[in-house]
Amino acid sequence: MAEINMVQAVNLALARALEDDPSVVVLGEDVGINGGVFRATEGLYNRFGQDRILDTPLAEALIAGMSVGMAAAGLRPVSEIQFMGFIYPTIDQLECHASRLRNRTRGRLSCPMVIRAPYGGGVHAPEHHSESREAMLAHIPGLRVVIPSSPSRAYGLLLAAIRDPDPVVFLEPKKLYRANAEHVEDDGIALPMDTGFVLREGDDVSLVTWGAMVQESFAAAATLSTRGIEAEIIDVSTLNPFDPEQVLASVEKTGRCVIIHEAVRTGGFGSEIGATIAEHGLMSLLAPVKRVTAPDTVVPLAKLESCFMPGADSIVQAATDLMAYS
Amino acid sequence: MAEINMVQAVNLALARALEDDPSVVVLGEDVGINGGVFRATEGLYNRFGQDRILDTPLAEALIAGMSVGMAAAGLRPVSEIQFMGFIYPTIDQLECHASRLRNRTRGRLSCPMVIRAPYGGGVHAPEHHSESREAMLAHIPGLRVVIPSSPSRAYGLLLAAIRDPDPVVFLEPKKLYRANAEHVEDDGIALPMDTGFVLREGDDVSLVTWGAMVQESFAAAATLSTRGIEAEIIDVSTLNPFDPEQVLASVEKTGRCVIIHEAVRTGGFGSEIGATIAEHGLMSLLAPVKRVTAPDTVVPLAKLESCFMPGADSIVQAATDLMAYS
Amino acid sequence: MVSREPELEIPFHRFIDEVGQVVQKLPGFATDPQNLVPLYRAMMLTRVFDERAVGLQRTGRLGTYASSLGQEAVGVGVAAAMRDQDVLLPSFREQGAMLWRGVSMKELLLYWGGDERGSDFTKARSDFPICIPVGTQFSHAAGVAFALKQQGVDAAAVAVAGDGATSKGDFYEAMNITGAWRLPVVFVINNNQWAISVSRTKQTAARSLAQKSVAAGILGLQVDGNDVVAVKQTVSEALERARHSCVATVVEAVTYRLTDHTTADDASRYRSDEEVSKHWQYEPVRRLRQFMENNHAWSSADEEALQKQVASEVETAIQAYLDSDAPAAGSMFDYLYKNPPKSLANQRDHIVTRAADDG
Amino acid sequence: MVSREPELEIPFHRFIDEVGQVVQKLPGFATDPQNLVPLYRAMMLTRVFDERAVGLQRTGRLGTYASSLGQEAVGVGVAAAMRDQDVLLPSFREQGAMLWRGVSMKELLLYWGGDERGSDFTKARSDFPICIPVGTQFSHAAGVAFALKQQGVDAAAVAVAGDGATSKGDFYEAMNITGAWRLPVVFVINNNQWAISVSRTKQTAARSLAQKSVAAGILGLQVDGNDVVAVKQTVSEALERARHSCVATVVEAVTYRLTDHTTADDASRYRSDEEVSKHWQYEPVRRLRQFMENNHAWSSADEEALQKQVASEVETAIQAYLDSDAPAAGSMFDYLYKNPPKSLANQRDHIVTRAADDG
Ligand SMILES: Cc1ncc(C[n+]2csc(CCOP(=O)(O)OP(=O)(O)O)c2C)c(N)n1
Ligand SMILES: Cc1ncc(C[n+]2csc(CCOP(=O)(O)OP(=O)(O)O)c2C)c(N)n1
Ligand SMILES: [Mg+2]
Ligand SMILES: [Mg+2]
Repeated sequence: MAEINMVQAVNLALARALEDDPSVVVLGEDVGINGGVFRATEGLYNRFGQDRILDTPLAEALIAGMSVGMAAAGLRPVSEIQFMGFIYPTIDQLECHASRLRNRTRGRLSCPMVIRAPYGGGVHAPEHHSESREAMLAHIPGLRVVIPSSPSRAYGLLLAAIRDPDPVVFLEPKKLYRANAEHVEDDGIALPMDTGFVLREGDDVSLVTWGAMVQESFAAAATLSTRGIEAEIIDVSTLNPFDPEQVLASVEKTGRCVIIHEAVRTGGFGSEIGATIAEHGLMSLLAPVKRVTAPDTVVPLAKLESCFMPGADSIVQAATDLMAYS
Repeated sequence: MAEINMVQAVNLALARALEDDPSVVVLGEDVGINGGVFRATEGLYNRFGQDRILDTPLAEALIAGMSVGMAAAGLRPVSEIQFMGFIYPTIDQLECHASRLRNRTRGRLSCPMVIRAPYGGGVHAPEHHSESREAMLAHIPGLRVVIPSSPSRAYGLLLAAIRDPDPVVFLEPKKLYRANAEHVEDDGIALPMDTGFVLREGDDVSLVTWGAMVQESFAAAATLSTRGIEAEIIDVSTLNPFDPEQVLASVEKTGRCVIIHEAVRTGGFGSEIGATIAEHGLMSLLAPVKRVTAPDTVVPLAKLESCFMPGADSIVQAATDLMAYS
Repeated sequence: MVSREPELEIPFHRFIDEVGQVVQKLPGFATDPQNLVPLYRAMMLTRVFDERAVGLQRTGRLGTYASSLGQEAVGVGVAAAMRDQDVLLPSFREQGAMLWRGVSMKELLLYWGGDERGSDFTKARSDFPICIPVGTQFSHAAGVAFALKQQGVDAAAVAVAGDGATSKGDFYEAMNITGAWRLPVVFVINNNQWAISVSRTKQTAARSLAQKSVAAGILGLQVDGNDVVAVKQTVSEALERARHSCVATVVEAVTYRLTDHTTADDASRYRSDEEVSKHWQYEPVRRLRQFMENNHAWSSADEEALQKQVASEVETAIQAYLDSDAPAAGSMFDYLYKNPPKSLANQRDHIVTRAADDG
Repeated sequence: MVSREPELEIPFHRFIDEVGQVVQKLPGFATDPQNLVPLYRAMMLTRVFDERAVGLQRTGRLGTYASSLGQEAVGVGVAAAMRDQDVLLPSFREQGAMLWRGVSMKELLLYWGGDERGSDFTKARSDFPICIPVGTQFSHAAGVAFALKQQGVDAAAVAVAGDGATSKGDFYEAMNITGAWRLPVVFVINNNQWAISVSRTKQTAARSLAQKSVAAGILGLQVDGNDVVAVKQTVSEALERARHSCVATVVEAVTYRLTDHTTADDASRYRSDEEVSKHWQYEPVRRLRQFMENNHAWSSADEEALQKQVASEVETAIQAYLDSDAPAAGSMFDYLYKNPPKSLANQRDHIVTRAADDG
């Protein structure tokens, strides 16, 4: 089988889920005959028909609210929000209903739904098309927030998300959509949520990250390695519920931690990781924790986007700084 | 002048702002003749009239979006969202417009607006009436998030918020609404935003908190003091932009830090503070940082609310634990 | 130059007027007035339950409570029009409908008393729980309706919300998709003229709330919300249309909130006693009783017996509520996720221990 | 039993038909066809600008761009109806309106080229910048209108958005308050029949988008969006009503998107060539030219001169855009807050240094 990129892997997982489970429906703006603006739903309309691949009116709050109703009534809706910049109207439903229906009814009703959205920068898109606000959603108990960082993890995690009996927001780093094609087996095997992936082992410094910054971290690790610094890379992957143990184990080994995210610094999810280390990993630290993030401002339009986004250069710098402590 | 509670202080600041500046208007659900469900706008309708004290239709997204338009066109809207649990539909406008209008137009248009909302638990209210999701809003660059913890700070900070040329979300801890009346001078003097207040000095441990947890921290400090432990209490007050220096200075002095908030733990704003210390205050630490927060679940209905909310007991415990390190 | 709203006629349905007179040929189910006794009984139960619940709140044994005094015909009429497999999505003022659907008084009390177990209905297990954020249940109804249609179930979703809820974008977005996708939904607007202190006329310039349906290309009509026969009949017809032709309807039930918004409200701050007194003339319970009496289907003795029976039923439920054990602290974690993460177990332990320490 | 939508008549305005024939007495401003030359010129400028902008995108010198091909009469007609002190709140496809209002081509190119300075309009300084999140500008318009009314300014707010935008709750919430509060707003719906790949008929079951106004008790009407005279006249009347009687109007301009949604779209995936070809017959530029020619107000020589002039104007603007200096890295911090916190200065330094290091 040919190598596929992340959009194709998402497509493959959707097709598999639709095939396996008749209660799965896909909905969103332009997901039908157009196949989604990123083509993540390409071909599904022809294959599964208009009763399962549903073009909605232009209304994000509705997409989320309808998903709640569908899910409570026995379907497994997988909806697409066209860009994370348009996800805000869904927060009301995610916070007030999707994440609470099981708890509110003591398990009588539940909400097995997935909201997918491309997020993050790096493709020179217009305003509101490059944000990374995953931390806002990761603060909602009852909701899962999952972010893949490669085609195969997109495939396996999306299957896990769709099969999970509770709501999942699945954020796809659009910078990786067409990068790094790889072989992905359509084996229907889900990957675990609620924990991350140790993608590279190393003894000197832990790079803790997710989404498109995994790629930058690998680039940084390569550079660092030429300087004799071996980085461990952890793809956090599920932000909520966050698995502190995995990060703490790595930091215990390396004694140094750089947290990297595309989101702006203040209140980004990196802060949760930093605080976790300050609480439970302090004694392992050989150096302060560092965060490499976007600055606390609005994502600039395309001309300055690259200045705004963190990159391998900053990660290398941060890790090198930490090595100065011993 | 008699002592007043926090609701009355909010009322006093609103009246003062309306009196001083004809461009100030107050809007929201039931803010008119009813004076707001907590009576924060009591008497304003009669005093300033129906052209400035505006009962809106029941539509929170509209309240935020209209405020953006009003503010851009020269008014200073101060709106009330009845409970923070109904603030989510405003996030779209706060994120996409209020926080960006100045930046987007390079200063041509701006957005001097305030959204007030009671938040937090402790009054045995129905579902959605007790949340603390300040961290979601504090992650939006361009927005200020300000939380008072006493009648006089409510008065001074609300004046600052209304006079500020940029948008402010002003969250009022409803547990303190009718607690702790004090003398508040109606002197029209604003208090500084963008930094916090050192409310109690102490050398042994820093209690970093805001909102209703300030009260719990004082109770904890009193108990700790009887045991020979002197706590410093910092009311962070402005969550975004957050002033790291003030917290770091305190931790440098005490070497120990307990962060306390009513919000659920994961991704709460306490994580930003913990991470800041892990980055810049590590060398001052004599003990790990501790967070005392609500657990990562939905605020339970009234019967279990007190089990959910953090209190002085947990703060005392955390601080005492930290004293064991030396 | 156009200078007025387009003309448009919104039907208004009423069968029994304020003094119990029939103003239009009665629908089949009402021709034998004996058939109305269950409706009357349910309205009376709702009224007594509301009264007692307010009393419990006033004495510190219940949380904030929203009475439906004066609006009993809406909830009861709507629920009586539904079939079991239809799905109800209520607001916080639909105890009349919920009780008819099989939710128990004890469950309602548990809920308002601050215990989530109150929403784990023993009956009506597919119905939605009480919805607090105004208007957010409309889009759930569209989703439920889609699922029912997709699954080939011959049923519809019924969302009930107030006049204030019609100002929320959710209402419009949900109406719109029921039109575009032809979904079996009935939107019941329980128009009690007030959204806390904001009157119906300040809420919108639309002459009726039913006409908001025009925005979505679905049907809209008004019904006298104090005439339970009209409510039941109108909603039945709307449900038929929904089930058989997938045509959605907005049913605006015109009624009046005879008491405070909730126990936390003081309506005398914003509306006159005269206004309220006037509306007591139209209230639904006395109206139906009048009609039944006029038609020799009801006597003072019947009334007395019913009052007694209802009072004792309510009393029993209250006692069961008051006797119920407190929820366990750990329960706040047990239904958050079906598959909870490990980290939550630690937090659970902590809370449970702390609660135990507190006694 | 009601089984159909309430009857309702939505007016449709048109003065000049597809072949340039007058179908109704022309409004005052159009009786001398010479007066239409500026409108024609503006439509032509918009068309040429769009074409060149798409070309720039295709050659990597501009970001994603949304052409208004076929819709030029809407933007131009709307803006031509406005007075200076009225406030325009455009979507992302209203370059026709923005150019008329005094926004420069260079500014538009800067914006679409990824430079915020493009929204710091030299003229039209009270107008809103381009709004990307669909429909979110409707409530801004209500707020602006309230401020204008409050301040006693004799002006109105004009929000323009697409057919897709009418499905967002924001539209309804904003319409509703303009009715309830009597706010001077004109909501222009630029109905180009498509919201990316979702057709107008899949977007809503409402027979017209104008009728959505009924939900709010405001006025609604349709206009031939390819007839610039009708657009200008209809919006003028709506603006009069808004300014003088504070009555808001929804003007649905019926037109057609003759090209892709944006340069990132491929419309052939979801609509047929035949459909597009058919709509070329109705397009607004040729129609107006035909009318002016029929009335001896326009000649081939005029056309040739105009084409030349427009091409050179656009070329000059493009050159100015391409020659403009890059924005400074630090500028991303300089307009976030009027009173920035100290912590931001450190972050600014870091970014500026990093950018300088990169070259
Ligand atoms: C989204 C939202 N905003 C505000 C509130 C607070 N609130 C509770 S009930 C209510 C008024 C509701 O009026 P209406 O829809 O007419 O229903 P009624 O209470 O009259 O039955 C308000 C503002 C809420 N629950 N939800
Ligand atoms: C709230 C929101 N959702 C989704 C998008 C992505 N998007 C951009 S334009 C568009 C379609 C808009 O259709 P319409 O309102 O008819 O305007 P048109 O593009 O046809 O001018 C969509 C879905 C967006 N910009 N904003
Ligand atoms: Mg009401
Ligand atoms: Mg369109």
